[in-house]
Amino acid sequence: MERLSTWASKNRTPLVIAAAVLVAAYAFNLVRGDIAPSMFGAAWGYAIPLVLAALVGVIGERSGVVNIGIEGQMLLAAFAGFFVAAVSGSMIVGVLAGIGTGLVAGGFLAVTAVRWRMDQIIAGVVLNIIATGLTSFYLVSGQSLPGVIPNVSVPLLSQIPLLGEVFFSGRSVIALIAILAAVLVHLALFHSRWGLRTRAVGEYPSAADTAGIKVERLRMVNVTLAGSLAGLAGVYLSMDASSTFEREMTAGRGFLALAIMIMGAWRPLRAFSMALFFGFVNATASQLQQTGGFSIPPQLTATLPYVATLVVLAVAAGRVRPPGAVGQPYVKKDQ
Amino acid sequence: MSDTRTEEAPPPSDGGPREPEAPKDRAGLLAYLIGHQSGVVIVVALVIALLIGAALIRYQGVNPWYAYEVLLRGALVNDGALTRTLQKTAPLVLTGLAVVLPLRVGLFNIGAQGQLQLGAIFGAWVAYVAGGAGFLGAVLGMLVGIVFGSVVGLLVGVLKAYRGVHEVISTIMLNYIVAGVTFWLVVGPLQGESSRTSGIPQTESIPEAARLDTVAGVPVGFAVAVVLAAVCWWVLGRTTFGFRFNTVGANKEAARYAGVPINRVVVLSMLAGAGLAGLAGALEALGTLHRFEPAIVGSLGFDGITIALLARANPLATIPAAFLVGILRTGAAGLQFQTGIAPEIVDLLLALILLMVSIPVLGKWLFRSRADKQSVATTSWGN
Amino acid sequence: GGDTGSDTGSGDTAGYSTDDSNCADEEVFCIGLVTDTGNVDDKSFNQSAHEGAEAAATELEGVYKYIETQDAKDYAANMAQFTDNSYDAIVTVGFLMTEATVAAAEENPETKFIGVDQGYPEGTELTNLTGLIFPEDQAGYAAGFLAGLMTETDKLGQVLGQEIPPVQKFAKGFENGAKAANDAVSVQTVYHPAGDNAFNDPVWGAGEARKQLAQDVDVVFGAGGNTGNGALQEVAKADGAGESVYCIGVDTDQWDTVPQAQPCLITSAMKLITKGVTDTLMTAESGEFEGVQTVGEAGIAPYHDFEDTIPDDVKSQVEEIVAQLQDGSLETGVTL
Amino acid sequence: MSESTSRPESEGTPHPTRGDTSQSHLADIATTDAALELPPEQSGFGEGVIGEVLLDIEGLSKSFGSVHANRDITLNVRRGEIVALLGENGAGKSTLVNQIFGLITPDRGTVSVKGDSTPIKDPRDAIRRGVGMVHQHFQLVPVMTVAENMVLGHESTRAGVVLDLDSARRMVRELSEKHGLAVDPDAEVDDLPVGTQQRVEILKALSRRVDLLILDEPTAVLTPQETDELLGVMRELANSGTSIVFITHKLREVLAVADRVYVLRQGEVVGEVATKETDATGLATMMVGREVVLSIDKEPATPGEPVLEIEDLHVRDDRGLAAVDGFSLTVNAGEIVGVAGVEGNGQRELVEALAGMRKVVSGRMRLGDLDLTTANPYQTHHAGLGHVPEDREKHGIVGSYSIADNLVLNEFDQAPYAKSGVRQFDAVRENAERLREEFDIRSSGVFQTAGSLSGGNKQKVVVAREMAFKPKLLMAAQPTRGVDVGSIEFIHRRIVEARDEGAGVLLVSAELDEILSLSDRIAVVHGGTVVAEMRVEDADRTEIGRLMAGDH
Ligand SMILES: Nc1ncnc2c1ncn2[C@@H]1O[C@H](COP(=O)(O)OP(=O)(O)OP(=O)(O)O)[C@@H](O)[C@H]1O
Ligand SMILES: Nc1ncnc2c1ncn2[C@@H]1O[C@H](COP(=O)(O)OP(=O)(O)OP(=O)(O)O)[C@@H](O)[C@H]1O
Ligand SMILES: [Mg+2]
Ligand SMILES: [Mg+2]
Repeated sequence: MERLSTWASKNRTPLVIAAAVLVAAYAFNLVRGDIAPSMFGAAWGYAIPLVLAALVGVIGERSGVVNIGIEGQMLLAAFAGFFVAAVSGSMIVGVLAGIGTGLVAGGFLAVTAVRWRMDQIIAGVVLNIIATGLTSFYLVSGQSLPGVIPNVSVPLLSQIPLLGEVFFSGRSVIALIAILAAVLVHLALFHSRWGLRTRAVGEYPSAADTAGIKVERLRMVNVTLAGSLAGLAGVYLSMDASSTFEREMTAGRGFLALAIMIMGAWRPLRAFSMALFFGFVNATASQLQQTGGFSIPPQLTATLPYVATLVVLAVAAGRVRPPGAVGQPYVKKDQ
Repeated sequence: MSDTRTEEAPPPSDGGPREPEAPKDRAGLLAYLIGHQSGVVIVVALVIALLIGAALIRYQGVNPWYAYEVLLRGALVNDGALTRTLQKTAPLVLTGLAVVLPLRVGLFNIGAQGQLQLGAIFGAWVAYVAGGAGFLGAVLGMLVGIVFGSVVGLLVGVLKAYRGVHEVISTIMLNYIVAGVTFWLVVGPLQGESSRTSGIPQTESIPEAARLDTVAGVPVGFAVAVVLAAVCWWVLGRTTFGFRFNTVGANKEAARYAGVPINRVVVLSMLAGAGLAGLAGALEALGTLHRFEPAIVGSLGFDGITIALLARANPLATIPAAFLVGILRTGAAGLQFQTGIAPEIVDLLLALILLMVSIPVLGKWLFRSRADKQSVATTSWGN
Repeated sequence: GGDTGSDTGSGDTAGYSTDDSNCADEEVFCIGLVTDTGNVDDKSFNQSAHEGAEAAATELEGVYKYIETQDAKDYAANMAQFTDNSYDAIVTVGFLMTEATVAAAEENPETKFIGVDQGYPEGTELTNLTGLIFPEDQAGYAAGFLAGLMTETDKLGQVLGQEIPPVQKFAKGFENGAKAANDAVSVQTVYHPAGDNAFNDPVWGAGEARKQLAQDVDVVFGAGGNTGNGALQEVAKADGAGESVYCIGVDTDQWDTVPQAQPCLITSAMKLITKGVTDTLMTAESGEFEGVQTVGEAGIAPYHDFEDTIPDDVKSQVEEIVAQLQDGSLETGVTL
Repeated sequence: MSESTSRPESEGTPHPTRGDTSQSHLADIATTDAALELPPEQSGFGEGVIGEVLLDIEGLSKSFGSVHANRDITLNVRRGEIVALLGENGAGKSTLVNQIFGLITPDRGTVSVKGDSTPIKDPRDAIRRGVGMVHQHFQLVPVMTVAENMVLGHESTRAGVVLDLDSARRMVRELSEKHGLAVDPDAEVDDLPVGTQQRVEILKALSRRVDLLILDEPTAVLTPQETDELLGVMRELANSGTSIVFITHKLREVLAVADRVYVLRQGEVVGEVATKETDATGLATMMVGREVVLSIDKEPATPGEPVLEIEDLHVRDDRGLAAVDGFSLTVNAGEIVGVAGVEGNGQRELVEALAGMRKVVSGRMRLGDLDLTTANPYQTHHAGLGHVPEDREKHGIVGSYSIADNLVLNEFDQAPYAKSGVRQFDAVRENAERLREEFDIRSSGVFQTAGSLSGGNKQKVVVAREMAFKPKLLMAAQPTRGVDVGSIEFIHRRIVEARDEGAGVLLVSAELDEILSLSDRIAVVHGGTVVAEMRVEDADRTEIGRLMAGDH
């Protein structure tokens, strides 16, 4: 109980904001029950891959490694997942292949950027180009998935009005994993031994090193493992949200995820909310277009999410502090 | 303790002119190679990348040497090919610079895409309106391109310097915003009369007189780009203005201490970089498409990142880097025509080259020396 | 595309050759195709045109090759690859290449040019050029008419690619057709936000379709390359697909190109690009184009498995509408 | 092996007084054969026999490129012994101890700890063998709490994964009580004054089982009181069987606490001596290889016009709290005014405000004609303010720039270093060569990067730059922190010369000796304001110490 109250007092601002958002959401639902749930649903649908991808960014940067190759990791995984599923005739094999590819792509970043100390940005850019090139070069058309990723409803939780409907009812397994992943990464980062070490390594690697932590190893492990989440995001794109693989179908989501990671101040749950915010503004933009009655051209309403993001950042907390050592390879004293 | 460190030569300068390295008195070719380590590493990196590429091509059932020959012919040898390659190189040099300038201050500009697009549409439109004035119209078009590109950069810079908005976020967001706005403009207010009936999203075509042509096979745009790259190099390396840029990039706190107005430098670097991207857009409109259409931007902005990184943030080196990308992109079409290899192969080649050139351990393997700790340019990714 | 190696590398698998060394020869009919930054396996109009050209080449026992443009600034250069090799006919796909095609045709009077989806300005007088255009609005109208009759909720949705003329014509035709069939109907329309991936964002398309379904829409028209396909596939996965919710494809008969959409795909608003391209190529080989514009056919695709689901009176009403559109007695009311 | 074997209890035993205890302790080791058995693993101290050789280094060599940082070093440390390493900046002290801690891999030679001579792979390995180290630069994660920093690398967990911070807090409290080093386990390291951070570092090292404790210049950032506190802890640890390797530039400390001293010069051990057999002058001579003048002899000041006038200044710190709180002071031309005070009493904010790097809340500051309250660093510099900043790595130099560029860091756009915006490299080089010569900056040339210089030489670069333009007011913050005696002597001499040439000097230092020996006038600060001002002739060491501690 006491813990709860200290926790609440430490997190007052986010709690107040969350409460305000919830009240607004239910109010909106009350007024426009015809479109509110579907808009929130669309917002969440839009946010799912962004949440997963932003977590990849968070884990990487919290360990001190910039990952601008998320886009490429997702694309490779989307490709592998889709085609392996199509060829093997098994969805689960496809999903695993996608996640495995994410891991391999993460491993690529780990080896180049951490082990070889290649410039982290370059490593990410290389990953993106390779992904675009490989997936277009080896694309075969005319394949289709052998099945679908099942939708599930969580008992009890799905009964909650609005929230249950949006998050826990008839959502795909991957969507649930995304929620779980955000919560777990948050808990792990701030309440586990791994998290303490990871943050130390990303903030001040030489302090971690002198405390007996193997900086390079931990970074490599983290960057590689985070790749599995990018893999899942990719799988979601080609096997769940759509059932096809197309060239560059990630459509910049990996970069948006980075923006969301920064907006979320490198914190998993905050990034989660930012992805939702972004999704919601998107859903609003297309709803405006769809309902018509507005004379604003759709090209302009389409920019709404981006304008909103900039305005929010400019007005509110623009200044967020990144992990101290992000972007810098850790070079030991005698190397 | 003392002058024992005589052999510790200054690290490779990253662009600005520095004193030459202390001569080493080892004899012969080896000494030369070691003295020009970075050059050798790049050549070896290129060769390795092309060999891996050859394996990929082979795997497609095509003779790699034939493929490379076709690529090079299509980009350099065939009639007019070189001109086309230079034409493609021009905007790439500029988008490369658009990434390099902010990089020197520690900012990562991934918004060249949007900056270019806005410069292109207004450059094209102004050149059309002022087309009657002939070459003056072209000049005006270019200036307007610079101005509109800069406007985007100004926004990014101001948000960064005075509101702390991370430039990576703002440039990504602005890429989308500019894409939306230009598309609206080009199907709305700025759509060409003739395109209006067919509904094609493009502006009016720029009159002949206000287009940028080639002089003796060299596109005017290319000449402009090369001159600007040289100017950037000179300014960054030789002037007090450039010293301020570099200092902010190297140590912000020290720059503050030294009296450098950091916020202004941050804004200026974005402004200048974005202006060059805007100019690239205007050049494309004036010299290549002779109008604006959304496809004008292609992947020029993102290629700029590749080029800046290949060039290790050195303005002069953006020229060869862009030329390399230009060759690959120009030669790609002929490659598909002649050999049936999908043009995306050039993306793979590009990635391989960038990878090989940037692997610090390559230098280590080659020279058994300490890894090249000098990183390309450190972005203040976080700050 | 990944299949280029086999397509063009070893022509003998197809019914045509890719050996263009004899194109200057009278006997050998050589066809080239250039896309506007799309790929020939896009399950949409590039692919249709590509298949049309393949069919013609096979029929004529000729030569066929293609180039997928990577950069809008390369149109001329890519066409030059073919003209330099004395190709007889060149198909350019997409209205973005309109101007470049006219210019190339002027420069190469010996070569026949076919511009798919290209409407040339008044006064273009070239005998070696024809722009193949389609009455998309008619196809959209017929599909919309069907949708208007099928809907239970009186709510239709459209998930579209970029807001450009061919798409707009489909969309407006669809809306007018739907309203003609059922004046209670409301049509919810979303275009993909501008951007170079407007036709290539199946995930976005799927998301929009899902949202429309949640807002009671029961027939979704997906028109916008892979973006639209994404919408179709999403509807196909929805509860009640093919029973209470339906989808309608675009461009080609998507029953074949997007099999995943089959559970809900009652028809497609088609423009017969493949046939149009084959036919004009045959004309090009044998004689003169009929004019600087060639109007191709448009219509709706067969109902396939939904033959029985769709009530007979609906079918007959739609049939009648299609006939009226074809003989010109019915206007779609679409102006751009 | 029993509980009854007594170890000095911290509360009961008074801190050993410096000097005599250390002597007697050494005598203990030297003469007593009777081994003192220690309880194993108790409270982090190792088992073993006082006097046995614990650390044995043989033939250790390490070079970086062509720099021989360590050459054939042989030394040993016995259990319960405090051994000091002395040497100029760059002599190779840190390199040596970093090899013991596994941070640097030796080129040749062996390091054996407790008889185990297998190479030490990494810090984890070193820690496992009972080596603890306090590093020359803080190795604390700034955004984490004291407790988190303390357990980093050996966290206790619940159910194997969940971090158990409660037990971490408990451990911090226990340790801090035991050693009399007060710290708050929940404070964020970032918010702590440097002295406290150093305490955390020490406790962190002690939180593991430590047989050999390495302290690399731990006192450089400590106040005299804090230093004494630390020396006490060291003595106590040694008495209970921990061996200590202690690096410092302050001979007073060496003589006070160490049993033996190794002196390094240019990477080699040039001497080994028992402290009782030497004195400050002897040590300094061994280090530098020549006689060093440890006391400054200067003429009495001849103060002129006021150059700096500060009236009722108020400035906030980074957290927005009042740091400088009604500060008034005048510095005249031709005199050195020393600001004495415990660190964290607004000195940093005062200096930054004067330099134009921090906003002023209220008050007046004038430098000649310039109103400093609104001036930016560019203006203050050009009005004649030379500023040797406290944190040279952060503010003073650009590590990736050459020495030459660093020497014109705030003059680069002035003639002759630039003409109409174009830099004049010849002038820059000439200037650098002149200053390198004049200030004895040890480097391979003026184009060596400044980041690769040793600490003392970096400081000389900064001092050279700030004195070269003949400032009206030279403001030096902690100008000799972490600098070896030879360089200290040099820098002090230059400061006095600047005064004699008519500059006003504002010296901010936590080093009371430095203040006392350099200043003409002393202002003691506490709580952001001047609590006493006196001429140096009237100053009394204990009195100042009392004032600094807030007792007035
Ligand atoms: N150097 C390291 N860097 C990062 N993680 C490590 C390292 N060593 C071990 N780990 C991980 O930490 C966990 C615990 O390891 P270990 O038992 O060696 O440490 P510990 O018992 O906490 O440390 P100590 O023995 O110093 O108290 C293991 O799961 C291991 O995977
Ligand atoms: N990683 C490194 N790379 C290159 N040279 C180094 C490195 N570390 C130390 N050196 C050089 O080795 C020599 C010894 O440095 P070290 O840090 O051991 O000196 P020190 O005695 O600790 O000096 P100080 O009193 O300033 O701390 C110096 O010349 C230094 O410049
Ligand atoms: Mg040291
Ligand atoms: Mg253990």
